[in-house]
Amino acid sequence: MTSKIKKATTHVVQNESLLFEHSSGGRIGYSIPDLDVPETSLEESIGRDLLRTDDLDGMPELSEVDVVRHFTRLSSWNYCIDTGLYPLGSCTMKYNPRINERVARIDGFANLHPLAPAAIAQGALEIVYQLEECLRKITGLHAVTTEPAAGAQGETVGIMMIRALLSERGNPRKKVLIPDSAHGTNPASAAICGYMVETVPSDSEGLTDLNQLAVHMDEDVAAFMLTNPNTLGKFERNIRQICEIVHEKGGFVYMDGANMNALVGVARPASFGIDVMHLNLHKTFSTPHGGGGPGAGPVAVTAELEPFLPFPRIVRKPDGSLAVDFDRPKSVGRVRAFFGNFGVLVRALSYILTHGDPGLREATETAVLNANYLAHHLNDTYEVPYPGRVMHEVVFSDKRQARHGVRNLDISKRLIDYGFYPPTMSFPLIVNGALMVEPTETESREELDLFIDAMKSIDEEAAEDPELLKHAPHTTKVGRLDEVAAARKPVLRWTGK
Amino acid sequence: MTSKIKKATTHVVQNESLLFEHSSGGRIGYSIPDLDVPETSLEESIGRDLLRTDDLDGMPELSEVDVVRHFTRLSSWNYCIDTGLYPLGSCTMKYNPRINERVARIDGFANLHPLAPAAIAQGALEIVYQLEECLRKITGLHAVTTEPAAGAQGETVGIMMIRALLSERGNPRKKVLIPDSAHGTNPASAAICGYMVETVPSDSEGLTDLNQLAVHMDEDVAAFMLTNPNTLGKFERNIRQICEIVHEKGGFVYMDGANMNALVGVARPASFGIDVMHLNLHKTFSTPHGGGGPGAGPVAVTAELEPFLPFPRIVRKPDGSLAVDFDRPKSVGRVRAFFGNFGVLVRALSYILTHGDPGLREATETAVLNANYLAHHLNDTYEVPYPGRVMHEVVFSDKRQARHGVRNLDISKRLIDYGFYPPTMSFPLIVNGALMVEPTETESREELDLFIDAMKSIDEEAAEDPELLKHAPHTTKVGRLDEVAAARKPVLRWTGK
Amino acid sequence: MRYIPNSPDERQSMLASIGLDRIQQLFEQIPASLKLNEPLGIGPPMSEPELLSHFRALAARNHVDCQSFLGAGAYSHFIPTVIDPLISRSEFFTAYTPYQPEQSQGTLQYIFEFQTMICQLTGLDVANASLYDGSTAVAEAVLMAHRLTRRNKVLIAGSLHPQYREVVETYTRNLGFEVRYLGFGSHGTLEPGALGIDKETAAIVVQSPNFFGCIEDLSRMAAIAHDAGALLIVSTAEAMSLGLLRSPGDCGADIFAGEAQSFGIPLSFGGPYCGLFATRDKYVRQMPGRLVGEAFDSEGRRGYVLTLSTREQHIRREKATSNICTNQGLFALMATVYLATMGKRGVQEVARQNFHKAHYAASQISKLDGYDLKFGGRFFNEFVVRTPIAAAEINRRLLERRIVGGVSLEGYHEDLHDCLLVCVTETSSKASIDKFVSALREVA
Amino acid sequence: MRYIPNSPDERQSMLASIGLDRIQQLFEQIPASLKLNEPLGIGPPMSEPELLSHFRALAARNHVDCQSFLGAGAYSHFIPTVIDPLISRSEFFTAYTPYQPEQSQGTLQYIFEFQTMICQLTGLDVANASLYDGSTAVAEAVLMAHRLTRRNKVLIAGSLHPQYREVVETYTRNLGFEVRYLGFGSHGTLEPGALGIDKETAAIVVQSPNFFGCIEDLSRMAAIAHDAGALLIVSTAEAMSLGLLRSPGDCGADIFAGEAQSFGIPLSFGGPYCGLFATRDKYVRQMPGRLVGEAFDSEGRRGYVLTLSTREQHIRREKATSNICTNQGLFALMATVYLATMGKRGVQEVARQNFHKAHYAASQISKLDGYDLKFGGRFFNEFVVRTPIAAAEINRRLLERRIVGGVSLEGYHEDLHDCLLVCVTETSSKASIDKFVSALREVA
Ligand SMILES: Cc1ncc(COP(=O)(O)O)c(C=O)c1O
Ligand SMILES: Cc1ncc(COP(=O)(O)O)c(C=O)c1O
Repeated sequence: MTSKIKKATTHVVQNESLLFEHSSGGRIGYSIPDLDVPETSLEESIGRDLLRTDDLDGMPELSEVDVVRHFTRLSSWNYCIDTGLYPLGSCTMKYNPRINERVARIDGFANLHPLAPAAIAQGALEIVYQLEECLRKITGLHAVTTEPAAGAQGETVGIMMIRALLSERGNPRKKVLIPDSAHGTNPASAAICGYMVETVPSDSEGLTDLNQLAVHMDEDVAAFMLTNPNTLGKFERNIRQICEIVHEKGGFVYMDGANMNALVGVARPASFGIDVMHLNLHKTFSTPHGGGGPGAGPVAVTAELEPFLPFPRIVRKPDGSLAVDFDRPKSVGRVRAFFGNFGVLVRALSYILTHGDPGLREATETAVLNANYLAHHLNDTYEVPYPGRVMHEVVFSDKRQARHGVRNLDISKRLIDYGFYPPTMSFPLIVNGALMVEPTETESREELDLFIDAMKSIDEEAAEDPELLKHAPHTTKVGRLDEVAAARKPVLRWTGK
Repeated sequence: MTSKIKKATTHVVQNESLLFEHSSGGRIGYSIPDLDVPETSLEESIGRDLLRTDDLDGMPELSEVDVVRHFTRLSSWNYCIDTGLYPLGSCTMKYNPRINERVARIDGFANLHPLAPAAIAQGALEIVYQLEECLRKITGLHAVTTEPAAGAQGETVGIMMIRALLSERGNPRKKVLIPDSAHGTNPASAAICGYMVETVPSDSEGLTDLNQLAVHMDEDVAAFMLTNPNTLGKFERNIRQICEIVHEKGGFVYMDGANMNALVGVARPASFGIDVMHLNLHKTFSTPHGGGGPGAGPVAVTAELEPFLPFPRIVRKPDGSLAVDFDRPKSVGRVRAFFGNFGVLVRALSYILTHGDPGLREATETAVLNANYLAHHLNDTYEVPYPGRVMHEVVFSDKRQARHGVRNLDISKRLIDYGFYPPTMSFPLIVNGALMVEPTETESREELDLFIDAMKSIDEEAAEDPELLKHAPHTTKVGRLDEVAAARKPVLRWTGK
Repeated sequence: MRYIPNSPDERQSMLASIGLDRIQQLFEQIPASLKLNEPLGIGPPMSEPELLSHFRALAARNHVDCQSFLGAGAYSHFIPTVIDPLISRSEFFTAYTPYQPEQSQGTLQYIFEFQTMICQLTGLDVANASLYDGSTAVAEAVLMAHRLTRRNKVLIAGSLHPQYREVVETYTRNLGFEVRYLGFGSHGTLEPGALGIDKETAAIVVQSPNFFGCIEDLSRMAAIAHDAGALLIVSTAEAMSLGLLRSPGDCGADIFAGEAQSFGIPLSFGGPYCGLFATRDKYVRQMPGRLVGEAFDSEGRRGYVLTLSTREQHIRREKATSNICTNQGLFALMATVYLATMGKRGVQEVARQNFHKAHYAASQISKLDGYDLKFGGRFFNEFVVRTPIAAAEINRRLLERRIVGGVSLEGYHEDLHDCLLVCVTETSSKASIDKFVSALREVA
Repeated sequence: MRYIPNSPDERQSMLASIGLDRIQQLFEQIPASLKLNEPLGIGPPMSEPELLSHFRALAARNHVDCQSFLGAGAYSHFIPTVIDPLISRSEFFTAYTPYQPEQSQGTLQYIFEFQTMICQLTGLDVANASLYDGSTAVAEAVLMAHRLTRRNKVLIAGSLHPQYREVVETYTRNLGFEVRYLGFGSHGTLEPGALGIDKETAAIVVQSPNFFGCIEDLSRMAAIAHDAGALLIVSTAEAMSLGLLRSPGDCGADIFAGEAQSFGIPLSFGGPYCGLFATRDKYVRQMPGRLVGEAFDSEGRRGYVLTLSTREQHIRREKATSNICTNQGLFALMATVYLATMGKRGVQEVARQNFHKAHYAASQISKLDGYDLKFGGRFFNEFVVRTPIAAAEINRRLLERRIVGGVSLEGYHEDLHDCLLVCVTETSSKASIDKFVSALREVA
């Protein structure tokens, strides 16, 4: 069965139950100095009514050894970038440089309190300031805030700023237009800002349909949210006209910059005519995804929108030192506590300075090359619903394999047996049975060729033995899990029952 | 087949070829500043004849990503302490505390040059001095050197010191006596010191046979090398008489301290009457084994032997500062460059100070408890050639399973399918088909019970399905490798052919 | 570029294999007029050693060696050494959101464990996989209360962390909410008297210990809220207090929205931290953020999956319960490893030591001429000190002695210009507390 | 004790399960008179935070921030950041010697890769899995030459690292060896003239670059040795020189015994380092130390195993080729990751930079009044400077300027009291070299 599989095999791994199932009364994993001050009576100064009486029932009791083994064993069940190609489209799963981890752990950063006086936090303020400078140069826009904690929050901030400006002009307007190919956070973010969402269909090429846009665009529309390159990996070559259409009606263009890995050093969004955009530092700038986060979603804006940026802002004083500025009368306000995900900012700056001008451009060019290499060598085997050159990613569909009753989910699960993590399947929604593949620049040719071979071999299996795919994966610790049953009667915590 | 197996299962892992098979011309993984000084002509100042002309043929060319993936993938094929019980007898595979790793990496230790003037290396000298103090207290002996790089070198140093003292008395003598149960390094070390080795048989209990010892002990014997507890996990309760017998004839007793995990805080070897011993910091004191090393084999001696310790010595000056003393006229000399495996010494001191008096004793008691727990619950199933209480380890044999043609090797390989690393099999040589099991104190009862269940279940399999065991393991990336063929035509390096 | 495996030659031959000869051809999709024809202006690449010195020089300008008594939403606690090596295993930190359960069981299981422990600590039924931070968690809680009650008014304790308050304002401003603030009395806590709660009120938002370190009477607030058909949202910025104080759930809270930084997460100038969110079972389908649930495969083997995702943006889009996608996964792991390592007894011991050290410091300070405690209320590890001269000036003088005194409250609240918010945790030895106290005497 | 999983209760019930009620009963095997009835006297346990401060305080007394030009067997080179996270994977550092190949393929494969790269660098056929360090490697080489030739005399270059020389003396003293030292001439290298080699000579031992940094003419020495039926043993303490200089194997060496510290291994006050040992195929069965070889399973899958172990102590006992058991495994991995990361081009570039920086420094220093180069010979990154006043005094004055000048050779060699052994690697910037040079001027 696994004969065709070159890249992976199986090996013995440990089972491991839940922390709570290991727990045993009296085990100790911590070590702190003994209390060295006179005690105060808890009853008197806090009072029984406010004190905990459950003895933290259910919390585990484990030794340090138990803990180290527990998480080491759990880790052995995960696939990660260091394992191999992680081709999740739209997620830009590139190598996470170790030097960035080292830098972020330097005491002077890791142990700095966010409310430390500016006088003793100049180094940290410099990081934020220098990074915002770099991102200004990369986007070409006028100003940047690094406060937002992730892309979705960046979207929220951007749309809030548009709303604030429009409100100042007298009318916040009602709607935000979004292409049918957009990521789910776009409409969700617009809604949080109090807008209704209207969907603009894409044209046959998968690009924004200018006529459709013109039809939907009116004085009720606050903004058009566009991803460029879009979620099909296509560059919206009419972006200038798009901006004109929107601007003509007094609206603004928000660019979702999740796909900036296709543009850094090659084109600056400012030149497209857009008004505001976010970047995902955890994608384009290689900060670790951490199994779900943290990220950072800096927002870049035109001069017109600059006064509405969230506070605080880091500003350079005449004497050259940096200060924290809260006096921002037009600001949309604060969007999270302190200074955003600072540790992520440190890593992103480290990434940018390591690359420099030539490196950033080289990364972009290679990312686009790798995506087109996969697109080219797989398009005889897999349907490409929107053919033609792509930028950093390519979207296939399961149309041909579906004839055998094999869907994108089955292909994805089978890829696991071949030693890969599957592509993105959940979107774009305009592609039925989508397989959205983004290799990034940090993949070797061998790895890409192995992926091509695997995909071709799976296509053959789809014809020869569809059942094999429908029950894949066959080599993992657990097989396909029944997600329907899990959602019907959700068990979301351990209860010991 | 694996139905009975609770602890482990199989999961997909990556294959990975050799570095050289990945290498591709022009790949770059390094990053250093450009040369910033004027160049000098190589031809002129070194000359063609002394310059390399092969362009480092065969050395790999890889990117940082290739390297990170390569070693991460390799690591996924290893079993380690953090995976689970690692019951190698005589190896004391205990948990390696993370705090020790952190401490050893502090700049002030990691970046200190061994020839830095003592004035700016006081902290490092303190580490060596404090550790030697601790080991003096633990052994009860008069002086300690931390120079030796591992146990075997400790043995060499110890025997050399005995030889030096005897030579000073006029006759270095000819022989060293060693029990038939001794570890291979004992005879090998004696030989390096120019001694002939004579083996002393053990008695029916697996202890040193006093009569036999008396017979072999004469004026030609320089030393008797004894492991206590011995390699059967038994305490040599006649150790005092043993020392008397040897001393009476003017010989010395060398104690191999590899098994000190059974004694720390419970008994001091000095009180046994021994003259010199080594400790394995990478066993008793938890410094990581590192897949083969490094270790450290400090040697402790009586006052009589002290003048013969290797140089340099770290000495406290009247002003309280520490100095390096080379003026040791009677010293056996230098046994390695600089100050031994300093980084290992830092970790061992960290371990000792973390435990303190009560912790060290508690560790010993628990190690002995765990060994006896295994011995008790398995001795109905596996032959114990030398029955009775044990200290920190227990030696079983495959006698009963051998009836079905199943040997210790087969049992060991099958343990791998059960999610364990196998016990020591190579010695003691006096046990045919030995399975030498040392759990250490850092194992939980669950883990020990799983091992007991696995051993019992394997015993059943031996009767029901011996072939299953003879072809084990069945769950690993590679099966049993043909070691005979490998040794017949050894391939010890990659050549690209 | 060492992060790009393929050599220039390999890239050239890949180009050839797809019928091109210049990389530029790939970018013909982009109209020439939109392309950048000059360098970005960031400069040349920095080699690894140069980069390290650059950042070390910057770090040296952050004086983390001063003795600090800052809290106010970011707390200095001992961090067990085992955490970093474990979360630094690349299987954890270089993995994505666990979309494919068969290849992500490690991540899924620890999230399930995290959810469980947050439930145990908060006394609530269900917790999510994390939100951005404590402040956005409170904002999400307010939006959720609105969805559940269809009411537009929220009563927010004036003693909620000012930055959390600002974030709630930002998030509610555009949604037609009426936000009213509740004052605090001489005990620094809510005066249950005239809250002005009514049938329009979606929720009362209380923080405990509150921004001034004072412990609120949550049960009382719960009763008041529930009487009016409103929800009680409880927040805490100092999660360590959960080791000692009656849990929000036990007090009747409907939603808990807090910050987990105290659980093994480095100060790191304010982030990344880890937002906590927990509620009652009956409200689960209105919860924001990811949830992990138990599931089984066809052979009955237990595993974990992302579940109830029909609440989320990638499926429900503009009708989603939140727009959050990327959360704080790795920092939820940090908190999980912290709680596993400290365990039941460790969390209790740390909470106990915080209480005793803070009370020792408070009593020593209140013995000083000119200093006293601003509020009579009950507190955990943080308290407000009234200073003889402007608090800002006290801080300035303390800093000359390399002590970071506390947060000066002027700016946060008018009429608190002579107040210092002081935090004392288990990391302050008696010696350093005594040193602080005598420094306060000297600078007065 | 947090490293002991079982709680006191669990231990008690385990005791009960084996029919005991007191832990002391387990120790009845030990005669009472031999037992310790008091505490060891090391003191109470230190908590993790206390321990960290203890070691930080000690580390602070090592002034590693001084600018240093020390070499002499331990070299300061850039260490790529990727090394530590990789060797810190517990699968590597908490594993034992790979006795069970099916569970140790990770370790076995990297050792095979290490052996291969050491062969490539040294130009020899076979390399082992490491020895303790460079000094013991040379001692093992001498013993091996004795086994191969059955001769008892060794000629050792006087320019061999003095500490290596001392170790060889220690190891040969008891085996009836005759050790003779060869002087060095005005070029700091061996004078091939009257070596006094004869039919009793087992080997000539030469280090290149030698202790003074001078490059020896190895081919010449090989010819002389081989003419007399002796072996040539070549050592180097500065393995980086292999990136630039003709390989020992290429020059005719029979055994290479060196030190790998330069390949990514921290200075760490002298250890752990990594001893290198390589030789010709025909001598493999007399080699000391572990060897890893290729092997196949019944399905033809390739793997690696420990092989030719009949040479080793655990099988051959007193007849073994060496008594070594534990070696420097993890540090061989460090060197392997270093060489993989730097690669062919990186090693060449670093070697090149060492050469140019050292020669720049040498030429600047020799321009100073009162200073000149002691030896005319060719060198790599280390050279001997004749100082206007006692070298020790120069060092003392440099230290006041926070510069660690170099190794004063008085003590090592009479008549070298006014000599400083200076090492300049790629880690010294031009600015720091210039600063050093002007400091030398000032202190003269
Ligand atoms: C196109 C696109 N937009 C927005 C987002 C949301 O970014 P984040 O997950 O950082 O909130 C994503 C991330 O998945 C995305 O792919
Ligand atoms: C009993 C005994 N003696 C000596 C040694 C040798 O110690 P090392 O491997 O540190 O040289 C060992 C280690 O295997 C041993 O088990």
